[in-house]
Amino acid sequence: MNADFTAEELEFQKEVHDFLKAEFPQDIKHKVDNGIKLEKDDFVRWQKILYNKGWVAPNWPEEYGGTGWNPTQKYIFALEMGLYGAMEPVAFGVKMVAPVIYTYGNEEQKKRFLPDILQSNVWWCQGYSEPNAGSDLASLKTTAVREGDHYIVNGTKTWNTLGQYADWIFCLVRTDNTVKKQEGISFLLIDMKTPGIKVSPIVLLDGEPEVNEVHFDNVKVPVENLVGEENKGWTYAKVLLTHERTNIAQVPNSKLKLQKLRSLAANTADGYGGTLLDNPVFKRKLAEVEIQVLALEFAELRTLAAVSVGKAPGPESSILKIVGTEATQFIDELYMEVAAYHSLPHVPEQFTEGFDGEQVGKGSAAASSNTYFNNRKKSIYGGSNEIQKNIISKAVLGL
Amino acid sequence: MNADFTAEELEFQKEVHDFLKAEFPQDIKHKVDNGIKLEKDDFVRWQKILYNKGWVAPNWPEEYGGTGWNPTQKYIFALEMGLYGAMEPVAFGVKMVAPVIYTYGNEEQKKRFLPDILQSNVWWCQGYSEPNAGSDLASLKTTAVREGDHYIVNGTKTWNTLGQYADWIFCLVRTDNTVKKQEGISFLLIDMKTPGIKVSPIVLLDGEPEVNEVHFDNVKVPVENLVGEENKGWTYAKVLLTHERTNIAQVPNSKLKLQKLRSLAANTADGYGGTLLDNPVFKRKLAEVEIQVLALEFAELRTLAAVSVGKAPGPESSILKIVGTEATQFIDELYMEVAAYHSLPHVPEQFTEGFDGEQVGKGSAAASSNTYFNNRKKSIYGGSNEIQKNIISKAVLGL
Amino acid sequence: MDFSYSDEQQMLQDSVQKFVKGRYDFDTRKKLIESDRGFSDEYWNLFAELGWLTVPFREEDGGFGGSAVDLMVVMEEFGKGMVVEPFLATAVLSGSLISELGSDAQKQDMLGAIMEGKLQLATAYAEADSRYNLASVATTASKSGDGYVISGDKIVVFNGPAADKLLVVARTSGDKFDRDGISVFLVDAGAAGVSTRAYTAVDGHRAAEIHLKDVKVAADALLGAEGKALAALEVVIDRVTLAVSAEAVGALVSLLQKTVEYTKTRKQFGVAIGTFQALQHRMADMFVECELARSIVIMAAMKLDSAASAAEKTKAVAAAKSRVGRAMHLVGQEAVQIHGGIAVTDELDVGHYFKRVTTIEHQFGDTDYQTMRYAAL
Amino acid sequence: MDFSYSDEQQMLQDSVQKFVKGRYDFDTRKKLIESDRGFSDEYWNLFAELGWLTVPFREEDGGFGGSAVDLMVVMEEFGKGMVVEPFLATAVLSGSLISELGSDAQKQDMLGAIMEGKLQLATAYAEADSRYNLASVATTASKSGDGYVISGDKIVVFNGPAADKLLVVARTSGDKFDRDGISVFLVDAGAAGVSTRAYTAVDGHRAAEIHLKDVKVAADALLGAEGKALAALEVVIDRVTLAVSAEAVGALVSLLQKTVEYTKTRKQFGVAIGTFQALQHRMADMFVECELARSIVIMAAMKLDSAASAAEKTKAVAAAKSRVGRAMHLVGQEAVQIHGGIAVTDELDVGHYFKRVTTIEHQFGDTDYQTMRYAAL
Repeated sequence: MNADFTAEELEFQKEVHDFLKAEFPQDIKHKVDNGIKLEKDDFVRWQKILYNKGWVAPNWPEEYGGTGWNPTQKYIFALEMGLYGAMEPVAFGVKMVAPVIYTYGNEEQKKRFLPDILQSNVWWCQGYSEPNAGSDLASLKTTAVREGDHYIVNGTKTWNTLGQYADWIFCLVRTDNTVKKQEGISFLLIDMKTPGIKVSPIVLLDGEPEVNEVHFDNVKVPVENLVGEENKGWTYAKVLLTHERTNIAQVPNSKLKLQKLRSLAANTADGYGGTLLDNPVFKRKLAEVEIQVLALEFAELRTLAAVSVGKAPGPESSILKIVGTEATQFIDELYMEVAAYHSLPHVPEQFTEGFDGEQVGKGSAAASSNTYFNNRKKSIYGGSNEIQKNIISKAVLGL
Repeated sequence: MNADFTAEELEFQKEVHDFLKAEFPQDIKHKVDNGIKLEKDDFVRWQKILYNKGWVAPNWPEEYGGTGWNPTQKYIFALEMGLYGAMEPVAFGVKMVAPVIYTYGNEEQKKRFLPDILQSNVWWCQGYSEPNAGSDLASLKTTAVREGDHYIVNGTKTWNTLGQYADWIFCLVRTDNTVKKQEGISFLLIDMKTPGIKVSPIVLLDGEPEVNEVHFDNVKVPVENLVGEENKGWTYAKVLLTHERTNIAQVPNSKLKLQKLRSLAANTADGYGGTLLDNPVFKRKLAEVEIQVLALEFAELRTLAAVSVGKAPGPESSILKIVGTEATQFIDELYMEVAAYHSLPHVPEQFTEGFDGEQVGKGSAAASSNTYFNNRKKSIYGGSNEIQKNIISKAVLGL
Repeated sequence: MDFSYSDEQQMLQDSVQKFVKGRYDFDTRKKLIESDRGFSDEYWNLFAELGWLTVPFREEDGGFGGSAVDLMVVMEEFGKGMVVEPFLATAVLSGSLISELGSDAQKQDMLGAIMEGKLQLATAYAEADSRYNLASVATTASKSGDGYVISGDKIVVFNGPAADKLLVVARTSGDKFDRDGISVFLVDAGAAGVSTRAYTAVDGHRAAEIHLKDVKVAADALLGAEGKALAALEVVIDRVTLAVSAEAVGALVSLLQKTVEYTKTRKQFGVAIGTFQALQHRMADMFVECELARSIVIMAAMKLDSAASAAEKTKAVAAAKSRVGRAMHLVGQEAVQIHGGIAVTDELDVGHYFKRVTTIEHQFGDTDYQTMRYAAL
Repeated sequence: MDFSYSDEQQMLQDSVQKFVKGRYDFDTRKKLIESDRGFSDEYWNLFAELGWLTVPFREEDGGFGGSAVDLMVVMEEFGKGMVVEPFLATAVLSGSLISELGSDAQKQDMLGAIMEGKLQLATAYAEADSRYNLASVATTASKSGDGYVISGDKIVVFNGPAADKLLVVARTSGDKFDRDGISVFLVDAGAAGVSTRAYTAVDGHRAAEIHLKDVKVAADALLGAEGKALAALEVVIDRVTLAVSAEAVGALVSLLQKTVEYTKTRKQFGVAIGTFQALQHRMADMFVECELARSIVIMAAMKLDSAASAAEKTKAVAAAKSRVGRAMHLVGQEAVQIHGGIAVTDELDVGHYFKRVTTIEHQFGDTDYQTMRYAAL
């Protein structure tokens, strides 16, 4: 056992850091540092820079554009990106649909879709969640009926994050009603411009239309857009959900937030002539979550190490989801606690580009409550934390 | 709504306090204040003093020796007793078997048993728990088979607290195996001197034989010792378990422990020249549990007030059990935290009367760990806190 | 000791309950929040008519009685409906401050108008760096001729946008944290030098940042003796803290109820999720928190109405807000989590209760602050 | 980075594991605890034979290597068996102190004897009022002729009853809390003026209060430079803290495993209680705590073996003990609660694991202490 980086690893770390310093656009960094809302173009522009460097998709096989890094390099890359505040590429293309396409798709599909995902020429959104399904994904009701060379798709998908920008959607659809629910599902790729698709925004607690419902009304989808075999979609979806789990612990992000929080607390008056960082009760909570993130980081490293010696990421990775979201949510709480009264104004427009009105509150304090409200979703989506506990108790503890 | 005591109530409070000051034996008070183990005689002696005052059993009907107090008076009495450190009479006679006898027993039984319970001439222990039954009380296996004028009892009872002192035991026994489990149970009173009874101590985590197993091997019990009707025992047991709940919140006791804890912390070095009470992190925890006990006190008062206007103590009283035991256990933890290294020696003999060896640790610090270990039972017995949550979710929330 | 409501209190409760149930459904509230005014003047007039605006005031001032228990009764019901009318800002906070500090003339001038629903008020006490310390006042009021000149910036002034008059806490002498030297002034919302940055707070209530630049007020704008306002302000903020704690109890009970109902109908894996024992136990925990919260608010209300000392009263309020804070945290988060995705959308009421209790958590001192305040007393 | 054990570490783990599984069942341990000596000399000799007593020591001192990861490997397995042999007191704590501070002669004199199992030691550092501050030393050592005279009282000296020699922390100069002026002396357990009040601690380990009254020692009883021992003592206590944290991980894993197994067989209301979802989720929480505890102990062990600064190492140990403390609290209490009544009796091993982890919780700094220590660094 050895925690120190090798000379090569240290060099790689420096390379990543230097790249970020040189290439992560200043204007995007300004937005990230000041809590200003990112636009579609910010994501696309940054991903194209990553693409030029060849660093979009560390987890893809090299033949499709992966980096060929070992787990330590991947960890270093994610850490440096997170600590610098550089966004990961949007997950729906790179992390979700792509692994399904390069694992189960045909050559034609690989050629047609993977390069555009890598270069962010096409924006993807997810189509596995449905209203009333919740964590019981397999109970989905959207149907696809084969008619000649097409499937006719009807139904509604929901929680389509950033679906308003999407060019394509990957969908789990029911192609057989007569078998048990997991066995009649297929995996379809659908062009969002196809007639019969309607996107309606869902406003979240923070007032933002971050997610959408996508309605399908007799949407004609060419049969060549089916990935793999008909009725095998559930198997593919499980792969997708496993890939969704990489970096689910969000350690680099939490570390950056904790650094900022500590300096914020050191600059926040306690109302009695000191700062909040002088307050032992606050300090203790901050230390507690810092320690939690440290434990989580090593839990993740252990998982990566196990994967690197050929073990599949087991149900133990449910821990990363549970603790990662708990840590994020607790950090959000502490931001609100630091902001105190300043957390109460709801003035989202001041966190959009070009706002030139009178600022309310100090810095991004007024954003803390909306971040807190919005991030309550983290313990709900991606398999709720309750589902993760079911997985642990069944698959790990054998209960 | 009015929190102030009336003049009469204040006078009553003074009367109780003066009585305790005058009559609670000095030597017993010395033991209580110094954490020295109480012997059977201490309980008997003190109960006889209470008996002479007529204050043994505030909850009994007046005709059998109750005090006729209203809920506020009962609350004041319990509060003053608890704050003074005076023990309640041992529950098994006064609180458990007696209500069953005066509610369901015949005149003969009332005359035969109640006066001795009141005067503590006879020491009772419980016989409802069985090995492997746990919170599923009704699954009991001890049998009583009618043969002429007797029942022949066979089986094992457990968790018989202070059963080593007991003269009599009240038992739930199975008299019918052919019906569903709640319907074949009877309520028997058994003289512990009857041949075939064997008491074997169970040593608890603190090293003390506080509880016992009681084995019945063809024990002959006269039929006249059956309370109420055969096979109706479960109904009576439920009454008993309800009565067990009075003062289950243990508020006066917790208040006294918190007072002592606060002064202990003020006199405990923090190792840096201050005291533990100067430590904000400790202070916060202490305040938190003080506030919890305060909330609990008013939850109990609200329950008492509801009872006084004729409402039965509902399943809401499960709250009192859950929160009462949580508070007690948390206070125990804080005692250990204050004691730190001093909590580690296990020297029980120094907490018995007449110990004249070299004292280990300061005051009763070395008792803190054993109290902590022993009191883990509180969230387990009397219907575990999990059972209480089942009750709340079923009976209150309708889930 | 007596835990029952008086007949008047029972009637008051029934009347508010009936209003909230019948006329304050979630859609109605949503429309009010989105309206220009941010609340309903019609309802405000109704509150006046039904006498609710008299609740915070003593009988000698023409009020209902002014007991903390009365206030608790109203606020708990308001909590169930997430009522956004500025009862707290105008009647409880500003009204009580006038009632505590005002001269007979000032009271006559304003209390009647409040109770008749004709006067909207807001109290500007918090500042950017004050956090929860009421004595941390950087806004200054200097003598100038017969009157005063006030300068400073106030944050998160609830009902600031609709207020006809502002009660501004300013320092007439002493250094930033001194207990002495704090005064309260009545300032017309439209006075020269007052600028208001209005916004909607996260809980849907209207608030404002208020900037005062050389605002001139006459001598009679001073409420109470110069420099001696802090003790009264503290008493009033304690009363307001009790009021929002009671409001929180109403919101918490609603959150619990809605969560329980939802789990009875919402199915997953073929069964109602309310049959899952893990959720049942968590809802049982929520119930315990709700009951303890209610119990300690009753304790604090009774204590405020009792003959207890000022310190005991403050301690009781700190205890109540501390425990209610904990309850808001647990019950709020659990209600959202158990509902799942639907609860983080704007369309379900649960998220809005959650936002309201989270706001209360951070108003007038958060849970840690209140716990340490209790510990220090 | 590398998370795998070396071949030597793997062999070490296998060997300790085999011993614990095969020769250290609960009944065996019970008999040892109840024996006069309180542990097994036979096993102690076996530890020596198998080379385990060399684990804490550097190769140049004739040891296995002395890495923190090695120590972690052994202690985690010991934790699973609740081993009561004084490995920690003699080899890790006292041995490391000699290794850090001792002269070549002293090391030669004692390290070999420790590794051969021929020398029992105990370190007397804690005092009645010191709590967790190692610099809070009231015991004095005054120069007298060529040697020193030591007086003072030490509490909770683990292995005190069996120790041949004591390592006594005493003050040779300075005031009570000064970092300077702290020295460590070797004192024969039977020396004149030493009195030992032996007892069994709550976890079954033997300990003692040790009173020193004008105990004379020669000049060569001093370990290291006079008055300069604190830094080394802190390093050693950090190492010991890591060791008990690893031991705790072993105990926690056992508690979880036993709880899970118990719930699979224990029936209530006609079904195995392990089918109750509320308990399943709580056991999942226990699993999460165990994994985080193990992860952070690995982090701290790796950090101690790395090129990191002294402050970083201390911070890593504080973090580990803090988080493991939390795990011990939760997992210990839950294991008892889920087992029910049987777990509060002396007859089941679960209660004894609980007592051991509770002891560790309070040794070398409790959870709050470690958390604040981390925060201060």
